Amino acid sequence: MAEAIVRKDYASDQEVRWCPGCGDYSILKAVHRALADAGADPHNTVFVSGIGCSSRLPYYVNTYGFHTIHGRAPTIATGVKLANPALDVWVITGDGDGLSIGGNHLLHALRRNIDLNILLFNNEIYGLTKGQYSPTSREGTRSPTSPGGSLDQPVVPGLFAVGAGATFIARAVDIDQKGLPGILNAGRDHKGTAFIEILQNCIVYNEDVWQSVSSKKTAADHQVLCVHGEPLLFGKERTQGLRLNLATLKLEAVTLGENGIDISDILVHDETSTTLAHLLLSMHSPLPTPMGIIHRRPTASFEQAFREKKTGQRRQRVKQLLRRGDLLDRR
Amino acid sequence: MAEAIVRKDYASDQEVRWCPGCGDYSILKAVHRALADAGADPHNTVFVSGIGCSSRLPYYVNTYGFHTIHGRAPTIATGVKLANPALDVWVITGDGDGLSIGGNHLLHALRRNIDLNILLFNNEIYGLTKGQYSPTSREGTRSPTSPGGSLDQPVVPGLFAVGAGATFIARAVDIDQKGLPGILNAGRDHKGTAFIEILQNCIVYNEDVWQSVSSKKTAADHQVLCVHGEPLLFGKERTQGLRLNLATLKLEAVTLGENGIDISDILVHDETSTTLAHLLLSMHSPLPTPMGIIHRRPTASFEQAFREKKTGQRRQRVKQLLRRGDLLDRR
Amino acid sequence: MTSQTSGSPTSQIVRFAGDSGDGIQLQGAQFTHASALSGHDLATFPDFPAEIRAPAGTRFGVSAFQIQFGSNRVTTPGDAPDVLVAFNPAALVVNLPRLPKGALIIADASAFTEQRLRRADLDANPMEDGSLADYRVCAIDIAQLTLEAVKPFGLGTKDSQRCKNFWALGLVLWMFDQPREPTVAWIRARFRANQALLDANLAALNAGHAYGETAELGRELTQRHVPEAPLKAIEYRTITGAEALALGIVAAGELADTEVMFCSYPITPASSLLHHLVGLEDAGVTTYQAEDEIAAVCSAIGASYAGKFGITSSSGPGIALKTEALGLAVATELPLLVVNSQRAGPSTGMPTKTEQSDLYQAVYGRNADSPIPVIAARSPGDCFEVAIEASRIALRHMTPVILLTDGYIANASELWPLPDIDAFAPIPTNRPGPADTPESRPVYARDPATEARLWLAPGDSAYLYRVGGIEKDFYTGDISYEAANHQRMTDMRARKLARVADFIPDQTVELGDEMGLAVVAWGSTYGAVYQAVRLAREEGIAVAHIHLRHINPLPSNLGELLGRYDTVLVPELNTGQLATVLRDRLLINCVQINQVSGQPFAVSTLLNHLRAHATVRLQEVRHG
Amino acid sequence: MTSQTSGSPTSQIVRFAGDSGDGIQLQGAQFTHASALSGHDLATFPDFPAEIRAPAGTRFGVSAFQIQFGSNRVTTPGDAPDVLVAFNPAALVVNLPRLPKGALIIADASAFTEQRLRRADLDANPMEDGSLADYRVCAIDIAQLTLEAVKPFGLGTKDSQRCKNFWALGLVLWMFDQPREPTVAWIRARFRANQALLDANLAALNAGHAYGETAELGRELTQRHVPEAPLKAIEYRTITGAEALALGIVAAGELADTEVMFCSYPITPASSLLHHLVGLEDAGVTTYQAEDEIAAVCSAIGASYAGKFGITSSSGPGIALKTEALGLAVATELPLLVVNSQRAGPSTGMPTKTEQSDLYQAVYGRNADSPIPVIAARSPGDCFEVAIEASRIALRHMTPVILLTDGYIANASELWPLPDIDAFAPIPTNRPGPADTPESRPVYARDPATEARLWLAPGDSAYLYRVGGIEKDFYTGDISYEAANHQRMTDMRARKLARVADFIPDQTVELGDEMGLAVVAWGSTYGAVYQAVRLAREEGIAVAHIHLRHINPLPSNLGELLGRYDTVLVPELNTGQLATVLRDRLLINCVQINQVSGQPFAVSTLLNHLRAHATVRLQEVRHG
Ligand SMILES: Cc1ncc(C[n+]2csc(CCOP(=O)(O)OP(=O)(O)O)c2C)c(N)n1
Ligand SMILES: Cc1ncc(C[n+]2csc(CCOP(=O)(O)OP(=O)(O)O)c2C)c(N)n1
Ligand code: SF4
Ligand code: SF4
Ligand SMILES: [Mg+2]
Ligand SMILES: [Mg+2]
Repeated sequence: MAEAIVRKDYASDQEVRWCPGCGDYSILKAVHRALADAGADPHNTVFVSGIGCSSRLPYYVNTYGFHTIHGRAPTIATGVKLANPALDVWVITGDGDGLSIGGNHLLHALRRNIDLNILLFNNEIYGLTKGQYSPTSREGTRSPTSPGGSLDQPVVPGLFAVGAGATFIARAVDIDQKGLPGILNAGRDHKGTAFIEILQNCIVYNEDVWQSVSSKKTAADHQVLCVHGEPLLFGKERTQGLRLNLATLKLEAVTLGENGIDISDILVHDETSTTLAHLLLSMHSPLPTPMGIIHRRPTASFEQAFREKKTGQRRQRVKQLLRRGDLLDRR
Repeated sequence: MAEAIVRKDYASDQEVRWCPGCGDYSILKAVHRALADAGADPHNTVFVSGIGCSSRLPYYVNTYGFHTIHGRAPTIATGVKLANPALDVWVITGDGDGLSIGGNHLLHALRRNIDLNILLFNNEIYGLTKGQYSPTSREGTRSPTSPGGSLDQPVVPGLFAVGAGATFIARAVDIDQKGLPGILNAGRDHKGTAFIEILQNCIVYNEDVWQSVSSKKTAADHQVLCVHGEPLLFGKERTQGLRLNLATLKLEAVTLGENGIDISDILVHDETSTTLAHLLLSMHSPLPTPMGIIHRRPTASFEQAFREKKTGQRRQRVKQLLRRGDLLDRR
Repeated sequence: MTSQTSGSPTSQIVRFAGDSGDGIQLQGAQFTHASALSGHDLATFPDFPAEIRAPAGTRFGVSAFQIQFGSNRVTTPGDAPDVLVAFNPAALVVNLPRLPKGALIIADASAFTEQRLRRADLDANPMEDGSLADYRVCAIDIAQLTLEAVKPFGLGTKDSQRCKNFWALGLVLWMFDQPREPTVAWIRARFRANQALLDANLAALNAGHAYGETAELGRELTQRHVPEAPLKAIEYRTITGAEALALGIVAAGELADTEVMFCSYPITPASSLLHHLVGLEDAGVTTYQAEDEIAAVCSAIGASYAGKFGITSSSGPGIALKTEALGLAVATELPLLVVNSQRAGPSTGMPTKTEQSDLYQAVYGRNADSPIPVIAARSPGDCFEVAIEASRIALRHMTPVILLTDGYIANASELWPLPDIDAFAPIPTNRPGPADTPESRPVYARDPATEARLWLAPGDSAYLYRVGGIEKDFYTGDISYEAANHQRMTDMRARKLARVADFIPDQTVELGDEMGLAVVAWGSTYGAVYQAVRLAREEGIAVAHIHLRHINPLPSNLGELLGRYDTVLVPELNTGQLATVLRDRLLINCVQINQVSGQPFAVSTLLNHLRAHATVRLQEVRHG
Repeated sequence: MTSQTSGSPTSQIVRFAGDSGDGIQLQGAQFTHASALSGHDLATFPDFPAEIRAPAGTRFGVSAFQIQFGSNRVTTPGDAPDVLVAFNPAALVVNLPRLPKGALIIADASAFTEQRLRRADLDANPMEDGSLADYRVCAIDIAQLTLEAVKPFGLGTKDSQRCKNFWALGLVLWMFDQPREPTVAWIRARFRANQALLDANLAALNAGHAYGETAELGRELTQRHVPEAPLKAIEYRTITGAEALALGIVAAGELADTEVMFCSYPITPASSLLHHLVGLEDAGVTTYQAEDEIAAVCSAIGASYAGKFGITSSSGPGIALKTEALGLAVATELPLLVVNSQRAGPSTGMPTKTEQSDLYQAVYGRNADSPIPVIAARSPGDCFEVAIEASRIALRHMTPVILLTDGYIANASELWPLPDIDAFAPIPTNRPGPADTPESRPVYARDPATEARLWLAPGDSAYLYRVGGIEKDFYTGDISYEAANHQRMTDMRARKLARVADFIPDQTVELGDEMGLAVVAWGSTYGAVYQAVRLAREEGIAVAHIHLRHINPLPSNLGELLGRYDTVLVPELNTGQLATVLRDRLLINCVQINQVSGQPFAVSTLLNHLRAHATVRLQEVRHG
């Protein structure tokens, strides 16, 4: 592509069909932006998705795209990537698609560490099937299948990824047009499977479940942005920070200036530490929600080892194989 | 059962059909022993398994048993338990059954925390299908499907369980007739899903992969037994211990008496801490393999909330339901 | 069908259409209700878009609801609406092709702005460009009139606008002389917490009604009273297929004196069944939302192993995932009900559209010789009885059973005579009696009439047994790889299916005599086939309607019955799947009538086929 | 079949039986090899237990290997062994029922100890209690003689004992006058690293051979030379079905000039195909072991989307799991080969036993109208051509294809004339040419002959397209919920399957003329049916053997061809699945012959059926 490509060049000609106000629109915009920022070649880019509102995204991106079946996107993407490692392969999934029916494939993709960029849109609900609770729904979520409140302990996507051995774990908010494209491209640049959880608002069935984390007013107090090498500070004035409590082996929030706490007491984010990832992702309210690149460690991705040994003389080789073993020669 | 029952009462009349020397024999014995120790009522006990050599176990236990299909044992056991919460339900699975095809069901069972006692026989190989590498096989494992050595980064069952939110995680060796029955019964007693990984020797396809951890000679140096409230010591003379390195956020091995290390420097096992579980299960050789009850935290199990609201007047209720809504009365 | 356009027609077809946000489905449901309370027979068809909430005003975002009501027996929502209520240009233009000449169009004139015409991809305004010349058009400024009617209650514009469905409903209720009371009661209950909304919606309803009474609408809008239907039962309600199926499951559990465990994973159009069953623990049903379809069927199998009646439900793609587990249920001989709410495929296909294309899957779609009984529901109300019948087979014969319904039946509604549960025979189960022991009645003793094995469950202190998917010894149930035993077990499984036929009623003829054409159909085509056959018979064509409930096994007399006709026509919403079964089982040559468009058959389509294949004429025109 | 017991028989059937640990399969394979190099036609059947290594000496732990070799055309491993080599009491007693009177039993006398009789659940010693009176018994102290032969090499008892399979092999090779050289070479290669083992095994082999030459065995053990077969091709090798299938896949990739990606998950008896394909990257095949069958088929679909030829393989239960994804492959029209190595079911069933019971699943077993071509292999060697043919259909028609083979074919071996890959026509693919653009050749332009769409892959810089499982617009490929479009697409999919029939050869008759009985079979029954028909024709029965490779669609001429016979017999190792397809597609009445015991048909069983149904007699006895 000779000329500079801009965001809207990555929009396909298909009419976008989400509910008005759905967080998916913002994510789509951020995806277009990220592709433009990266100058991605549409012809070498593939979006693979499962089924769900979120999984409609590939239709709206002007690259190659494959809208597959429920929960299986990581497996199809694996096939695509192994067949042609030169491709830039993105996976789009939802909390139902990726963690309910598709949890096993996500586990194995993460463990194998194939170079995929996996975006999980977490709206804590099954949007497309009209609002049933999902594996990420908080306990007590009322829905058509849990009118009295759901009983299941939810899965925390990031913690699950840690358990699966993921080499890149990030989290972002749908409407964060500033931060999201950068995180998407960090995932794209990561060699190995990148797992990016995007907190997404389903305006119809689970409105504002991310309100406190995503709204401008409250975000500063409710999220902590993880930046490698920087102290884990949060709050409007960045006066609060995280510290490891050695007695409980948990993170706790402390306030700079109070009880003699100063910046040296605050944990510095080390994105290469799985323990820190575990600690951060294990935090519960009232502790802040960790955002940004929570974990990243360099590794060789699977398909780098999964190599074809090409030969110029394939037919010769086939003939050899046919003749393998002892032959009965009747001449 | 009026009279005292002994171990062999729990053996069924079926001929055991594992390869001579297989670790499954020891596990079976420990299961019989555990049941006898617990005085379990065979009529209220159910063993549910998937498919694999390991999954043959239910045939050999004189209780109710269900040998199901590959990877699905946790789901069938869930049905059994929810249908009759009074039953003592055990799940028998293998590293292939439970973590390859069945990984998603294991995830969801652990997250829901239904009161099941899950025993995963980890021989790091697919035994029944003749020795292909499994998701727990170490990188580089040679097998019929990986003659050049496997490429996949293996999943660590315990770490996976931590990521899934498991409330009970334990690990034991097949031949440990002293320790194993007690751990099995600890899992049985746990209210919620107990996950017990048993390191099992497949003498035919993966012989001695656990050699260093299980053999009498080397065990003391290669495993650390986790006991709640006690320091994490290991080694023949118990002169080595584990300490948290605050710089790396990893565990490290130290020797008592060296460099001023004394017992107070050694981490005390806290089975309620998921962070400690994460740390322990993240250890790699040459650090020791953690054994015993690595994690246990009290919770309410799912089916305690999943209650039937029985009514004495079911037919009345059905009639009411039929008449729900406005009726057209033609009298 | 043969509705007149004024005076006292025997039936009328009304279609409401607008954006999802316009409350079309609610309007339809309320009108259905009023119609039922007026004593009409009726059938409805909600026709919503694939999107949850498609952008307003687009063609693909149009949501519609069609009802036919009348004094004759009504079995379909009708081919061609007599009245279309269109809330915007997209709703009008998308539905125009369905309208017969002379149909009445009630359109919200205020919605035909340039911007909204563009949203609907229209270059010109159909209200003005003469394209509606063949219809009677009644353009009313509904949005505007609604705003005026609700002004006193101080709502914002958005909330005020939302009342327009009730305004239009009021008008249509007036038109057909139907009562407002049920809607008034519904509005009172729904908006209990918000007096302003309550008052406004009531005011809109009344204003629409008053508009009809007072406005000088002339020829276009006249009141037409549809007479009552001569109903036979005493009490009726309207019911959708999903509701009736849920009630049938509840009733089956009670009739079998067995707790039911319903395990499912959401999928369109099957989810509504789960929604209806949630919260009925006091009626003996617990529900469990599993992580996927495999987990759902397996937990149901686990429940059945543990002595509850396990039921699972899905749609085609989800049923496909359950296939392996169904083999386990066959091998272990556990009762299990599998409900398939079919939708258009292959693959994701058109999830909100209907089709009958999962019959192959149900009858033949498993590895190995794994026979499973298959039974199909024909209409919303029929789901109740079919659920009971399917449960009866599963529990009596210790077998999985597949129940086929579809998206059309699940969502459509009809007038349903309240069943008397006391009149249903109890459902026998094969549990051991209190005196039974493994000696007196061995674990694998079989009921000679059904070949069913004992239904033993953990917790039973007389027995202990283990079972699995490996082939079992016929006598002991132990693992067996013996050749002769596998043959014996295979034969037993085949016999077990065949035995079901001993317990099902002979096939009857729905309509018509035993001569000329036989139309053999199954499932949701019932209503359309019935009407088409009735009309054909009125035209003097000798044709009978035979509708199958039992597809595997077929009723024992079916072959002989079909042998009496010249020609067997098999209309299906697939490429000919029942036809395959009939050729396979009965070796009969049948004429296929297939439509695979995601839409139900139009009566007229079928009627044309009947005309084309007519062989014998009836002696005299009768009224079937 | 009609083997004589001494002199120069035209064919012989030998069965080796013992514990898994006795090296029976190895012994069989070596004997097969020697037989092939002697110029015999042959067929083998390994018959191993379900257990990996069952406890020694038990009946269920018996492993066996049967071979028929001869100078006639040999198509089955034979019904009844002329010679049984039994290494222990269990091996003897389990195999006795197969032996015809007068058969020769070579038994290891040292194994008939009281303890080992007990392991085999025997109260008395069959060598002594007269139960072998009808046979010719040759009891040799094989274990003891082996120990003596290998004593010089200083092995432990266990290792020494392990040499006894070579001792026995030496004896049997002597008996049939077959060369030791290939076995000697094999031993040298295998034990290269361990001179003692190498020497010992060689010594055992030679000792057994010498024993035959020198011992005074009298009537029981005479040498019998089976003459060479009049083979036609120039070069031969022995090959199992799994190997031939693997080679066929390798060849297909090369013929299509397309890289192959083989994605699978282990399952008996399909795993061996994966094992054979591993490590052939330099022949254009990469393999991927997925986490389950769903992941396997989906990654293959992903590979096909990305421009490689995706192949997946499993057995019945695993294929069941792939069903939903196959719908996706149908909807997205991607080439995909699905290999099913069938095994006995339902459910886990008897994984190591063979059956043909997944035909329903292949032809009908999906939700919605999802036609998929189905093709079946008849014998080990045939797998090669069938794999190429199936790939050709998948790639030319842009469709998933199901290839049926079974556990019997996978493991059995036969003499195979080396194919000349240069003689195969290249496989055309539907990739765009370098000059094609979306304007000159739109994404959904279809080949008029096949209805195949373009095979576009990411990385292609001329095109860009998106696809998915939702119904696509016929022209643009965009999502479409239009009724008429869905009908058009459904019709196209049906036509696409039908078009395949234009490219496959007319059905031919394997053996026999066009009169009397037709035996229509498919898959691995080939050999038995062929023999039975040949023998029946020798008896004067007018009967023809028609063997189907293409099952969906059927060859265009099949209906007409079958119409020429009085009776159509359909023998199958299932309850009648091809019979269903024939009734469905051709409406022909056929006589079913079904066996579902996990065992291949015996020729004698089939022959009896042919006799029972014979209609016309041949004018004169011919030799088919
Ligand atoms: C095999 C199968 N099972 C079930 C469904 C129905 N289904 C479609 S999307 C969905 C859940 C989607 O949830 P999520 O991934 O969170 O996506 P969202 O709509 O919330 O973006 C389900 C259950 C399906 N399409 N296929
Ligand atoms: C659906 C399905 N896929 C594959 C198989 C084949 N299979 C049986 S057991 C097994 C793996 C067993 O491994 P594991 O669980 O580790 O058990 P082990 O034999 O090692 O104890 C496989 C792949 C099957 N039976 N069913
Ligand atoms: S249902 Fe929710 S997630 Fe789906 S499009 Fe609408 S707002 Fe978005
Ligand atoms: S194959 Fe391995 S795991 Fe299976 S029975 Fe034999 S030794 Fe045990
Ligand atoms: Mg969601
Ligand atoms: Mg294993």
